[in-house]
Amino acid sequence: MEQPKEKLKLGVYWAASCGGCDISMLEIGEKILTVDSLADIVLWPCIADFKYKDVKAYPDKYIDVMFFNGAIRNSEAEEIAHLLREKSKILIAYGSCSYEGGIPALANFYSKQEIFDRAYHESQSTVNPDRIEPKTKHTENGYELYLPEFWETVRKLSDIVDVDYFIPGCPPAENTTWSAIEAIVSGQLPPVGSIIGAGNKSVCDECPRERKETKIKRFKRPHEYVAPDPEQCLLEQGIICLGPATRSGCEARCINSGMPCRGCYGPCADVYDQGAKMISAIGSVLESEDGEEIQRVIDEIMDPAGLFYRFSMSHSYLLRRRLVGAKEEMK
Amino acid sequence: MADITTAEKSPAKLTKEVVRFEPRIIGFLCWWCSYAASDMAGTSRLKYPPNVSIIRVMCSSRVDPAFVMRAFAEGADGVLIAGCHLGECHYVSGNYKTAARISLLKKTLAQFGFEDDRIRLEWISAGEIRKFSKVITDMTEKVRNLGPLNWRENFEPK
Amino acid sequence: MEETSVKMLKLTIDGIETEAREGETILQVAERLMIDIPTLCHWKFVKPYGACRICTVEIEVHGKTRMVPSCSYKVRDGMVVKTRSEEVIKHRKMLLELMLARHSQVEVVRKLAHEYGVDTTRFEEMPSEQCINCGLCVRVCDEVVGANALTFVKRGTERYVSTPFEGEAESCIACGACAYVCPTGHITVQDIRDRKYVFSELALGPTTPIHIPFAAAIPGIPVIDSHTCIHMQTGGCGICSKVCEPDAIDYEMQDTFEEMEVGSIILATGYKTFDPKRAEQYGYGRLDNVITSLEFEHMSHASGPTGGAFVKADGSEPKSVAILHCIGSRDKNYNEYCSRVCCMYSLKIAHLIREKVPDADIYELYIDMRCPGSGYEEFYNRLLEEGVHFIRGKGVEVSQMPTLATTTPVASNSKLYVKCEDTLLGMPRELPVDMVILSVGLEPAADAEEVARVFKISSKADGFFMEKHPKLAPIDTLSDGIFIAGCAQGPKDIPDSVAQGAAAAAAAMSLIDAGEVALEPITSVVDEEVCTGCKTCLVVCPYGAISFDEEKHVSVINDALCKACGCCVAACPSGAITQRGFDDTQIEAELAALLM
Amino acid sequence: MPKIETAEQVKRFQEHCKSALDRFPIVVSLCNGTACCAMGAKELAAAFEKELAGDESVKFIKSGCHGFCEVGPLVVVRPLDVVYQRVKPDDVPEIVDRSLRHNEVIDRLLYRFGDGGKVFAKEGEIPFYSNQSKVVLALNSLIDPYSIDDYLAYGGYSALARALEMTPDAVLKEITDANLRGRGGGGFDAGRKWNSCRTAAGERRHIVCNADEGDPGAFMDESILEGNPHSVIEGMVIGAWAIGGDDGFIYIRNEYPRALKAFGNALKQAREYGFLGENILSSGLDFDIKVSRGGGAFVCGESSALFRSLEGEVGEPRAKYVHSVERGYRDEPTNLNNVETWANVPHIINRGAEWFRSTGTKDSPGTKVFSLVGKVENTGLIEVPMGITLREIIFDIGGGIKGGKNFKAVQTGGPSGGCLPASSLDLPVDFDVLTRAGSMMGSGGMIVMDEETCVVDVAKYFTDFLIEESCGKCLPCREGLMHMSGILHRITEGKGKPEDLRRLVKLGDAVAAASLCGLGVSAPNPVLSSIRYFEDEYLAHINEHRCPGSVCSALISYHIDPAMCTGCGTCEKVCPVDAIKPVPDEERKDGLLREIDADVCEKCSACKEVCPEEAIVVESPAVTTEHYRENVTEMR
Repeated sequence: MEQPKEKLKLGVYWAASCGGCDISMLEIGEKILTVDSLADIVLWPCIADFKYKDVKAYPDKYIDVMFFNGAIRNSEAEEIAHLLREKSKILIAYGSCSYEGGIPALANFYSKQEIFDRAYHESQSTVNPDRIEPKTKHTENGYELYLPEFWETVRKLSDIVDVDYFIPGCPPAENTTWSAIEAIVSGQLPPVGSIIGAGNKSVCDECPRERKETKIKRFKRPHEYVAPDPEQCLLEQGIICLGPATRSGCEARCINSGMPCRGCYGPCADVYDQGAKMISAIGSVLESEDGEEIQRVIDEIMDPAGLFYRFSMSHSYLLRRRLVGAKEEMK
Repeated sequence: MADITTAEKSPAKLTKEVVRFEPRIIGFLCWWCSYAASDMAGTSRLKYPPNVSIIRVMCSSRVDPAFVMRAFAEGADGVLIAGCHLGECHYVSGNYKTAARISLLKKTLAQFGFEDDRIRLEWISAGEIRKFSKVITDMTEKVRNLGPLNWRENFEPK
Repeated sequence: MEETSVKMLKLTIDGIETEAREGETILQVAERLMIDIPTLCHWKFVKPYGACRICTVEIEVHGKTRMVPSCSYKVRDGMVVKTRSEEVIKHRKMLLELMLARHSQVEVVRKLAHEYGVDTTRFEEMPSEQCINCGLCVRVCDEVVGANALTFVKRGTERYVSTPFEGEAESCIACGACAYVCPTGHITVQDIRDRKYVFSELALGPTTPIHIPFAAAIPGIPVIDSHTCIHMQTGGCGICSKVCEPDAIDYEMQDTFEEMEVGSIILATGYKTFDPKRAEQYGYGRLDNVITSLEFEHMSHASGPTGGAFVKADGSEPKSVAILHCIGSRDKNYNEYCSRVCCMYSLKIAHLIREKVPDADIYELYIDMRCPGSGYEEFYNRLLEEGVHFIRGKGVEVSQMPTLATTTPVASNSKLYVKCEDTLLGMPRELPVDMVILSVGLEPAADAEEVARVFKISSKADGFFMEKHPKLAPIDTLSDGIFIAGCAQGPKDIPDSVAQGAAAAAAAMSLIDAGEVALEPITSVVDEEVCTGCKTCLVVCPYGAISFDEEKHVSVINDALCKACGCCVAACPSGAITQRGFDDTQIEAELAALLM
Repeated sequence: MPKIETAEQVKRFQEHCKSALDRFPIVVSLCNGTACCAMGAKELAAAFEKELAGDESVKFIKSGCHGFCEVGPLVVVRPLDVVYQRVKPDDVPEIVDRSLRHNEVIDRLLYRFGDGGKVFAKEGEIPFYSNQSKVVLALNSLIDPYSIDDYLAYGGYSALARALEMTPDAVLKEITDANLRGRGGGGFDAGRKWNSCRTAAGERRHIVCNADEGDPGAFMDESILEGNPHSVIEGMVIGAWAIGGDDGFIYIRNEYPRALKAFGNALKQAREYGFLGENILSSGLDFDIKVSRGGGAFVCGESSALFRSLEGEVGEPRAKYVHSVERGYRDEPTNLNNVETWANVPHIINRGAEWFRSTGTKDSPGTKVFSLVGKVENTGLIEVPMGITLREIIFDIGGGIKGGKNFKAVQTGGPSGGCLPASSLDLPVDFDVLTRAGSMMGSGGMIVMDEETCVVDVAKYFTDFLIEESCGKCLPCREGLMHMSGILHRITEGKGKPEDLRRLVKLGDAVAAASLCGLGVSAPNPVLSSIRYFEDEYLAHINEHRCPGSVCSALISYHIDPAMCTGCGTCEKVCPVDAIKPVPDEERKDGLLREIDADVCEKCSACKEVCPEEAIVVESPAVTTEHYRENVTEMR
């Protein structure tokens, strides 16, 4: 890899994230050494202690490339997102959470209060007789303490700030990360707003299984996957695989492990709402020509929203579950 | 229609609670049957509420669930998809796909907190103009009773 | 059987030496020689029965003389037969005399007896019975028809022909064969259906199973109606094939289904008339002399059942006739539309009646007279001058007794009373007439729905086929290449039908002439860059318009096969397929615009 | 019971049965025929069974008809060989005690000829039996018809065993040589018939036994079926062997329930023993017999009608100018013989054609069974050699006319037969002679008429019977008979016209000549034969309005002979119409105590039957009471 004139300033940040993305950055293995030789790490809370003030102290556009992982769950993440946008030349949404909401965005099927109830009151491990809930502001011994505000809805990074590039995956595969880094380092970047590191087609493109054009009579639930035919398309075997509606780039790693694709790479190039597309695709491949039977097969699909929007809740048209009565509260 | 015009013309009435909610419904109609029925209903001077805005498709199977979601997200209060009767699809089997998709979509939308009546799948043949007007009227009333959806208010920060 | 194997026998009949095949009966040989032997229970298409014994002849074999029935006695070699010997005549006379005692009024018996000089009987006469127990009906029903609906009941002198358990025979196929063979007219075919028949011919359906479809049919070859042909119903009969010398009868011929590949189709499937039985108030089917306009046409026809004479059910000439318009039309209870043709044909009926019965009182009961068209109004005026009574008011009810207190009953029990409201006089009226003609409206053909389904075209609410556009494309349908013409599209008269038919033909021809069809450019297309070859679209396409390019590993859509339903577009999980004119962005733009 | 498979086994089994039978020192045979049953044989049997319960030395047989019906119930005790007649249940203990235990003959139960006449103890001595020669009926009193073992003990089925060892040709030759003629009426040569059937074209051949015995007063076939059913089965199986029959039928009229039961039982046993079924006696012959029950139509005795009935169709005859041997049942070759014919077959096989021809006449060899009924002393079932005269039958076997009256006529051949007068009494009875005399052999009915019978009435009776039984298919039979009957009725009512006789003859000739089947052809026989022999009687009816037999009610009147009347009043009590009144004292003349009012009298004859003094007289032509009263002396 060609040496840039000047060493790049690199940042990695995590918002509502599991930390997996940070680790995935290391998955590139010994290539991290190459990265190290090419770039200086100016922000990476996961591996070193950086203070807000340090970052705030950076001049604008100080950071050359900012890898932002995690969804925007609360006011802190939003604030940092704005901050990092200011300080970065290139802001990259890294991983499913920042790209499309990811697993945290499944919380959009609940309201804030439901989440609090569950976390602070209902869960078996919680003892909270005083029903204390986090508050954004607390005064203790005369000191005012502030906590970030917990948003009602989990958003993707691009909802908050302009994002230059997206790297999908939960977490992004080794080669996805590496090819993205290569593109950045080599300066051969596509137009702003593009997805880098991943393919332009769907997982099927990378999937070694064969599609025989058979129609599906019924769907199986996960506990029913008994030794599927290793050669045949999983969907054709009645196992709901999101591969057809999911962007390629992962090299079909789940499928190669015998598990169906769960769609972490998000929708394909020309699609916005991955879940809707999957609903459409699933509805197209049923064999039956009998209204009642169709209904019966559809009824066998459990939790379709969770299934089809596992990673893309924040990248959907509807974004979240309807807040019943929210209208009144807001007004 | 009279209601709306009256409401618009006399602002005084707006302040009163009696103003009726006029739902906005998107209707995806198959060109061969229900769209034809809507046409006939028109030439036959059949009355039905004006709340349904029609998008013509060649077949109900063209209706991508994304359109429905998009419609709701953009502010529709209800979505109607109408096609030929099962077994009578102009394109042989398109409406079976529609049936499966909309069924799965409804199930999904339920998880998103949608009332069942907001999305409706109907089989209306070209001759069934009475059924067409009945479905429109019925759906309008049902959605009216459900109240406005105002989807964006769910998440657009104030 | 080979001809050569048949043994030929020599015999003499009435002095004529002749030869006969072994197994032939004397009667058969005699018939060949034109020797008349009287028979009463014999018909050549049923087995010999030997009951009436009238055919008895005298034979001499090996010097022995015997009296045998010629219908069943087989010829023997060297036999000498005398068909009119003194002994034979004596026998026949005796038998005829016996018959006369019981069947004195039976024409066939009296005639035959008279031929033998027997005009009276010496035996005790009994009340004349019509049935001579010849058993022809029973045997025809058994041997020819195969229905076995008739049998003899009891025995001896009490013997008579009846149906099983004296009831309506379930196995009877109402072929009428028994009545046909009955030599005495004892058996008649009775119409037991609810519709009292005005003409026996109408009630019995199409004459005989073998008939020339209609006068001046081309080719003028008789056809067999498989629904009434006994052979096709029971496997019996087959008489026509036995008598047809050129051997032209072929029962094996089947209706065949021809499959044709065509580029365009004109549906001109016509209409059916409204069944006035649905409107019970008019008494059709219940009252004699209430007939439909079509039945009048039939009767009026020179080759019709009455030879063109206009008569009542009892054969007498009606002196007053009411023609009721709008039966089944312009009526919320039946069809709301106007059938368009009834006014004019009702006027024609009035005119025909005027010609046939110049002094008849003719009433036209109408709602509105609708006479647009070339010369139509003029015809209406002519009728006014011909003295037809026009009453503006729809006929309400036809009954045998007057129902209005103001009506003076006519001293004739065969009068029909037509009730109406004369809207010009502003009062209810009741017209005593001899005959009522119902001007029935037009309805979609009975199988219109089925036809619409087969051709994937739409029907209007009234059941007639729907045109693509009522004004701009009245002969097109929503399906390209399928045109409609005539009453299949809606009631219309002959000139309109002809015009529409010609237009449809021209439209079809223009398609043929062009030789190619312009498709609407709304087919779907695959973006090969995006397509990942998941093959979902291949499964959904009902036309097989999508194929898979193994080399490129992408799907390919054949434009000529694609019918542009857009199903694959919605199904494509990677969004690689778009439909021209209906792509996602276009539809979403529509959405956005509608929801603005 | 394992099946008997060879002729040798038949022989051994016969011996076994015989020895089983021989174990009983005493045999009591009770006639269980229809007539004896009617006279109390059932009660008698119960009494015997009760009395003999546990007694193993006595074999008690309820046999078929012994024949002497007149004096039933009959009991035969063997080896004492004594016939007891008119036995009552009360007599049973005495019979058991005296005759069975002590070998004594009970005199009072023996048959006596005439009042106080000669007493006969042994069967062979009784004239009724001694003048017969029993072949077909021989076993009737010896065996239990329900026991095939009994039949075997008397050599049963040895003819079958023998026949099956012969070739069918040889069997056929034996029958042909025997000149066995059909006993059903026509007297057609059985051998010839069998041969025609055997050679007729067709895939299957049927063997049918005609047991549709419909003649009034005839019970020959019934008695054979009831008394010895196995002989018929044996005959039919032999026939099947000779003809090549594939299956057999017996058409029994349903009015013969006892025959049906006996024959059904016999069929079952025969199948069990292997005389019916597959591979009979290892001969390769497969044959079985099905029973078809007739519905009671006389015409079904006619072969073509019988076949229609067998087929399940209405029993109506067909024009049969093709013989039934070629096209019978189901239009396939069928051999139809009657019961007696089949029963004769085993005897011919057993004893040979020569033996058979040694009885009877040259053209009609063998014996014939008759049912002798009517006004004869000894009515019953008899079997006599052909060629015997009517006189021998009526006077020697029959014991003459009842009550010492004069013989007038005998009707042979059933209702279609003819009336033969006294002048024909010496005719030898065989097929051809009777036919020539204007009657026929028929199946063997023989009705004897005395001087008090009116032949016109008899002719009318038979004609009416045939009208009832006519199927009505052909015109001459249906209409002709009716008009004949009409004329006869008129004659018996005294309204006859002189031309009636000629008309009857012409009509009769026409019916006979033109009718479709045998019923019609022979139907005018009673009328024609009676006119032939008794024209005077007809003329008496027509011209003098007199019924010589004093039978025709319109032509007779009942009166009381004052000379005989004792005035006991018995007649008065029985008169159903109160026509008999005491004569007022002042009107009594010549001792007339009672008087019958001829205007009221229904001529039922009840008074005549009860009058102990035989004072009731019948006058013909009829006279009024007044006329009789005034001329009573003169008339006497």
